[in-house]
Amino acid sequence: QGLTPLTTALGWIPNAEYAGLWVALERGYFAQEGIEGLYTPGGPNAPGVLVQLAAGQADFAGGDWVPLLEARARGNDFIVLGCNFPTSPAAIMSMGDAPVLTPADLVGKRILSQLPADANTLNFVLDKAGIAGDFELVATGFSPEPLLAGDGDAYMAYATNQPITFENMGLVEGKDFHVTLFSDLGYTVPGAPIVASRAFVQENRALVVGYLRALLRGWIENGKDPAFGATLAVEKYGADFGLDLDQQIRQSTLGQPLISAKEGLGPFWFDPALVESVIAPVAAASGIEQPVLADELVDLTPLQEALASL
Amino acid sequence: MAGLTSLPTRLRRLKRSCAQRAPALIGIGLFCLAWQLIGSYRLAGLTWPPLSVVIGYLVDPDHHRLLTRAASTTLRAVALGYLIGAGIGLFLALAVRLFRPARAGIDTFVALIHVTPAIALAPVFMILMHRDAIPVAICALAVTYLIYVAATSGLDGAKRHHIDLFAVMGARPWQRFWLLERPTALPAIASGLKLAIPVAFMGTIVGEWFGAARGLGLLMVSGMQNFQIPMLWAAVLLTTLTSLVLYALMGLVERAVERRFA
Amino acid sequence: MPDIPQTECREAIALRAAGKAFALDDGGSVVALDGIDISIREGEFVAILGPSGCGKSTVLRLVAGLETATSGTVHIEGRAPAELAAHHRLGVAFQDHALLPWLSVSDNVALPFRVARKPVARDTIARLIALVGLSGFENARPSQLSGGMRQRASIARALALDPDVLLLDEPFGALDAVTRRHMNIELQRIWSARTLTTVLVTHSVEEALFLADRIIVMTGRPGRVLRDVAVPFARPRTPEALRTAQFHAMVDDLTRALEPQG
Amino acid sequence: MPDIPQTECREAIALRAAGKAFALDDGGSVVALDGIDISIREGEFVAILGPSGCGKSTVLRLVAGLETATSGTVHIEGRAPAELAAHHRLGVAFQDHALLPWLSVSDNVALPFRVARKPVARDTIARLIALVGLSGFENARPSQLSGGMRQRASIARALALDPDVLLLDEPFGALDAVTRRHMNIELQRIWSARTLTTVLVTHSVEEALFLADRIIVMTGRPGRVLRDVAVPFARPRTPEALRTAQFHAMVDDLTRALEPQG
Amino acid sequence: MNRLVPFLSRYWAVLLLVVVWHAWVTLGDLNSIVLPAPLPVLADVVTHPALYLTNAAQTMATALAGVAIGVLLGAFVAILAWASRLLAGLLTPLGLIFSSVPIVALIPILARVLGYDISTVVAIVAVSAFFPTFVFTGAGLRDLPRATDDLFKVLGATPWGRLRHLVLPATVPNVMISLRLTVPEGVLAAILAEFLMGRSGLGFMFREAASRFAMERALGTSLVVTLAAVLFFTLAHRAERAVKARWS
Ligand SMILES: Nc1ncnc2c1ncn2[C@@H]1O[C@H](COP(=O)(O)OP(=O)(O)OP(=O)(O)O)[C@@H](O)[C@H]1O
Ligand SMILES: Nc1ncnc2c1ncn2[C@@H]1O[C@H](COP(=O)(O)OP(=O)(O)OP(=O)(O)O)[C@@H](O)[C@H]1O
Ligand SMILES: Cc1ncc(C[n+]2csc(CCO)c2C)c(N)n1
Ligand SMILES: [Mg+2]
Ligand SMILES: [Mg+2]
Repeated sequence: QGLTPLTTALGWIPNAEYAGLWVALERGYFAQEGIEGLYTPGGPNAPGVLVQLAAGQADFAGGDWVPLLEARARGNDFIVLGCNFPTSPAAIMSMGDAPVLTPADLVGKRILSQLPADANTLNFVLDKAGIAGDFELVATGFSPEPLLAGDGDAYMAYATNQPITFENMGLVEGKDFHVTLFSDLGYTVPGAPIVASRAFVQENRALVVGYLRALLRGWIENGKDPAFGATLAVEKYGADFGLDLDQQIRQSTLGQPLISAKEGLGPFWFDPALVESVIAPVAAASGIEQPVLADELVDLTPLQEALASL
Repeated sequence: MAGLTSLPTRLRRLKRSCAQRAPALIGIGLFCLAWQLIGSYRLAGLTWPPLSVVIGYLVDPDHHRLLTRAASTTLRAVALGYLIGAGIGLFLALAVRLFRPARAGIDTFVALIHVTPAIALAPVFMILMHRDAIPVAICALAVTYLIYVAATSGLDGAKRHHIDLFAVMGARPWQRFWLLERPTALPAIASGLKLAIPVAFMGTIVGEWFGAARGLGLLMVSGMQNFQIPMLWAAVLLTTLTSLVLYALMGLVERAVERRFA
Repeated sequence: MPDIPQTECREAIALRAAGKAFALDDGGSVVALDGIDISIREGEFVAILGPSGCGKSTVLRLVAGLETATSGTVHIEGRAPAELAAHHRLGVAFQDHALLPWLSVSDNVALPFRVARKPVARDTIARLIALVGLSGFENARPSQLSGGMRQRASIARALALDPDVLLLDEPFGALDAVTRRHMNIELQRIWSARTLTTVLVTHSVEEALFLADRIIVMTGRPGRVLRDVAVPFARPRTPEALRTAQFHAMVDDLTRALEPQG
Repeated sequence: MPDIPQTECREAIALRAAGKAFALDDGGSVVALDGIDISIREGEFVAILGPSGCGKSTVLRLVAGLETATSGTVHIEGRAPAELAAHHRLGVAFQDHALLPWLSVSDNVALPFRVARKPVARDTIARLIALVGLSGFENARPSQLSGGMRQRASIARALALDPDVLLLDEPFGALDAVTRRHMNIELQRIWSARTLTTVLVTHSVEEALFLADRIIVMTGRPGRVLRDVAVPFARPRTPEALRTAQFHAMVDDLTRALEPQG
Repeated sequence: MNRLVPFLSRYWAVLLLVVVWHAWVTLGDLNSIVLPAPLPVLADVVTHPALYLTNAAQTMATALAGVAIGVLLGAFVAILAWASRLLAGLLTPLGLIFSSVPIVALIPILARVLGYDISTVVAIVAVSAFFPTFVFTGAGLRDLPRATDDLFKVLGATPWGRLRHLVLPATVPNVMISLRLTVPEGVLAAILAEFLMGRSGLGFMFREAASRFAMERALGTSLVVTLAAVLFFTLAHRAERAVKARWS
């Protein structure tokens, strides 16, 4: 009844990675803002979320930095309103007997990766640490097994995902294996930027603020009981994905602290200066010629408004 | 007399048909055993679970709702895509047979559509249709190609002396098609329809990865990403079993057609 | 027929300096026919004799419009042979029977009706099947027939639509003498009842003399017309006519003509 | 041959009360042969005559081990016919030539060598191809041959391995009289040079009398042995032998035997 | 002019598609990260010939190797299945299972056994080509001309002799159908495998380009893939026709 439908294109399957979204939907936080909260599930082969945004099929997208810059270079005036995981879950997993804990540990390692662009990230880490050295990138799939089997020395992972697989095998983090966040290696790029088109934000500012407020409330609520969002994912929003409750609770628990940066105004907030200091060099390495400027790319004012009104 | 012989004859037929099925059953049995052993001894790694674990997942009542919802969604998409694809494939094969100048162009076109990687077309699909229709569309594309190739090859298979016969009878192209080429092609088309069963499942599953709301393909993706290996293989096994049953049914059709037309 | 002045009769089939060469795989070619001139009047019955491989079937295929002459022309009623076929006025019994394996005998015989989109004359078909001695085998499929029975079925099919031009390529080759004689007599009866231009390829000099108005003898490769002999016997011809001295003399003469020239 | 006492010769082929019924699609059956007793001595040349469809080919197929009798027994040298075939001692020329379409004439004739895993005797093959008058067509494929040429190629193939038992099913049906006579004479020559048990199905009473030691006349369906006639002419037989009064009398007698019984 | 007619007769439908594509992009004002226009895609291909060629060569070689293995294996297994009912019972479900398991699920297993390299990609292509060949060759084997079958019985052919001289040649036309069916399929499987686990080849190139919205490059690789597959298809079709002429 008079709710404005707003669609979020998810970059991944509807699991506990979006615990706060489920809580917000379930508790009616969106409805309270006059918003009908809709979402489209993603997956490894689903069309990119930014494509959906460009095609007008979504209003918000859980994007990624380099594709976002590419999309902007192609005439899409997309902006970042905040980051779902200001501390990125991107991490590197290694085994207990050959831990990768510092940039120097990367040198000479065979690194299992699912994405070709990972090379740029690793190079940035080495450059920033001033280490001259090389590593070998080994293509791999969804399974962290090759790491276990010794096909590689380290595995590019999501801290909220593959480590749980190892835990479920009875391996103990910190002993049998290690998870090192990229932010701890100096690559402090905030993860999962929330993207929308500038025109949309300008025309619907109140709604955008309402959207962010609802989402923030969902995540804050989930922080009180990470099992809640996980249960919602398993039983309702991701019911057709056969999710495992224990694993999802663990994922929700691991993800929850990542929604805020170490020092910041609150959840989703990140330091725009990172755009020029960390994102720009990686973007340049990826072949993006346009200058990457924070005040063109980032507009945190709606987020600040939402945070202030909480 | 006929009434007296029919019962023993029927029994003999039954026995024979059981005897014919036996090797297939033994085959499946051996395969299951191999699956179990490779899984138990981790001969093929962690992503190959023992069969018993997969079956355990399948029979667990906690999973029934999930599995039936997924399977019925996938099956519906497979059925729809298969019918649409077979229809279009047969129609195109017929069309180029009756209007020969179109043959080369359609050949190239069908091959082109088929081989254009679905991943590249994902945005196009997304704009053209609802996400839940994408599995049907990709399934139909794959089936169309297969049936088109099988049917055109079959239609090309008429013997020269039969073609000559139709020429001297003054047959029109469509009569030659209907009375000669169609019966000649039926065995190949039947083979194509049989082979199209697993292809239709594959197409649908891949299509589901483009963001469908539910289906066996989603369970596979989800199982992979969360390392729920038993669920992954339960979805695969369910797909395979359904496909196997339908394949066997089409095999019967194929045999009947071969007996009748070869 | 011989007492009608020739000029009154229209020319039905005309081969003028017709030649045919077949391309071979290795790029070479075989000259099958060379400068064939044959003119057949409407209603005339012409038999072609000649050594195996001399091009008799090729002549028939040219007349049926199944091959095109590499030199010279072939016309039926002044037009291209294919036109006659298009009007379903051509009956052909091929050297190899060319029955459709998936149709029963009666459906094979009924095929020309279906192609001509005429109502299937069940009684005509039954009569033709009886004529060729296949009553009782109406529902048998070609694979269930003996060689001679297949050949007979294909003769019945050639006659089905009561054609104006009948081309018979050794139709009795697989028949025993008795069946053959019976069929010869039947064919004569059909032929006397109406104007039917017929070309018969045969190996039997007796048969040619018994049936034909005119006999063309061909030479071995490349095929040329060696002799063109009018048959002087009055019609209707009875089997007794086969025992006259004139008949025997002509048999001997033609047989000698068939001997390879030194 | 007739002057050798019968008891001294070993029996080569024996059909005892052999019967054959074929099952039809509709559940009924056709009795093709009924209580056939035929005994053929080693080296004997037997011709089979009979109306079209009487079961001559079926007798040959029983002897070749291609069908099993539904009643009675069939033996060659006291053993199952298949054993002879397994030792590559059987030569068969089928009524339909059964040439492999993808092989050239010479490769088709060489096939028995390959199958028997014997070195291909190039000169034997060349000799056989010349014998059947196909020199110059060694590299032609069956589709490039005339009907009679195909039949001749299949005769050459039947002779390739110099078999002990030769089964010929109307091998000369598509041949003109001259080629046929030439082949008859050649066959007689081959046959006189060695002990070769031969069964020939033919429609020509003259041919049977010219070639055979004994002629078996069969009745129409169901096939039974009607007459078993020894041929009294001394060997070697010349074409002149065909002109004696005794020959003509026997031709007439056998021809009458073939007439349908009233 | 007389070159144009055959060209048009073969490519009219494709040209039509390109025209529709172009019209859609320009009239529908589609965003280039959704779908670029055909011309820029073509331009990217022609201005980077070396890049495309080297990757295409690799993909095509992989695809051909895989298809060759798959077709040979498929025909071989079809013959085994034809020779023995037991083997048929064993192999048919096995082949079907392999063909019904999504490639993505197979990759970790194959990679475990074969390693994360080109041999796994080849194996995946082979798996995709195997089953259609198995089915079509099997159908051809059941359809041997009766007369020739009889011939081999009276020649006393051993099973091997029958296989070698009758069965193998007789199945060639059907193997050719399988080839037409599987060769484009093989290219697809190759790029899918490269997409999922490769470090080079057109599939990898596509993924790399698509992940950074270089849509001209991504669709350029698709275009090259498509051209390669159509080329293979056309060649296979020609071969099929030539074989058919030879075989009848
Ligand atoms: N399609 C073809 N390709 C090549 N050569 C051919 C073809 N058809 C026929 N020939 C050749 O043409 C010649 C004449 O063949 P045709 O079939 O007309 O002979 P025929 O007189 O009917 O012989 P027969 O009495 O044996 O049937 C033969 O030498 C044959 O080899
Ligand atoms: N496979 C079969 N199925 C059913 N009936 C058959 C089959 N083969 C032969 N027959 C029947 O058996 C009978 C004898 O056939 P066969 O071929 O032996 O005759 P034939 O004497 O060789 O005749 P022809 O001289 O015409 O070749 C025929 O009536 C035929 O219809
Ligand atoms: C939003 C989102 N995107 C991708 C993944 C999948 N993923 C899991 S681990 C990994 C490798 C990181 O280098 C990737 C891409 C996810 N789980 N969530
Ligand atoms: Mg001929
Ligand atoms: Mg016969």
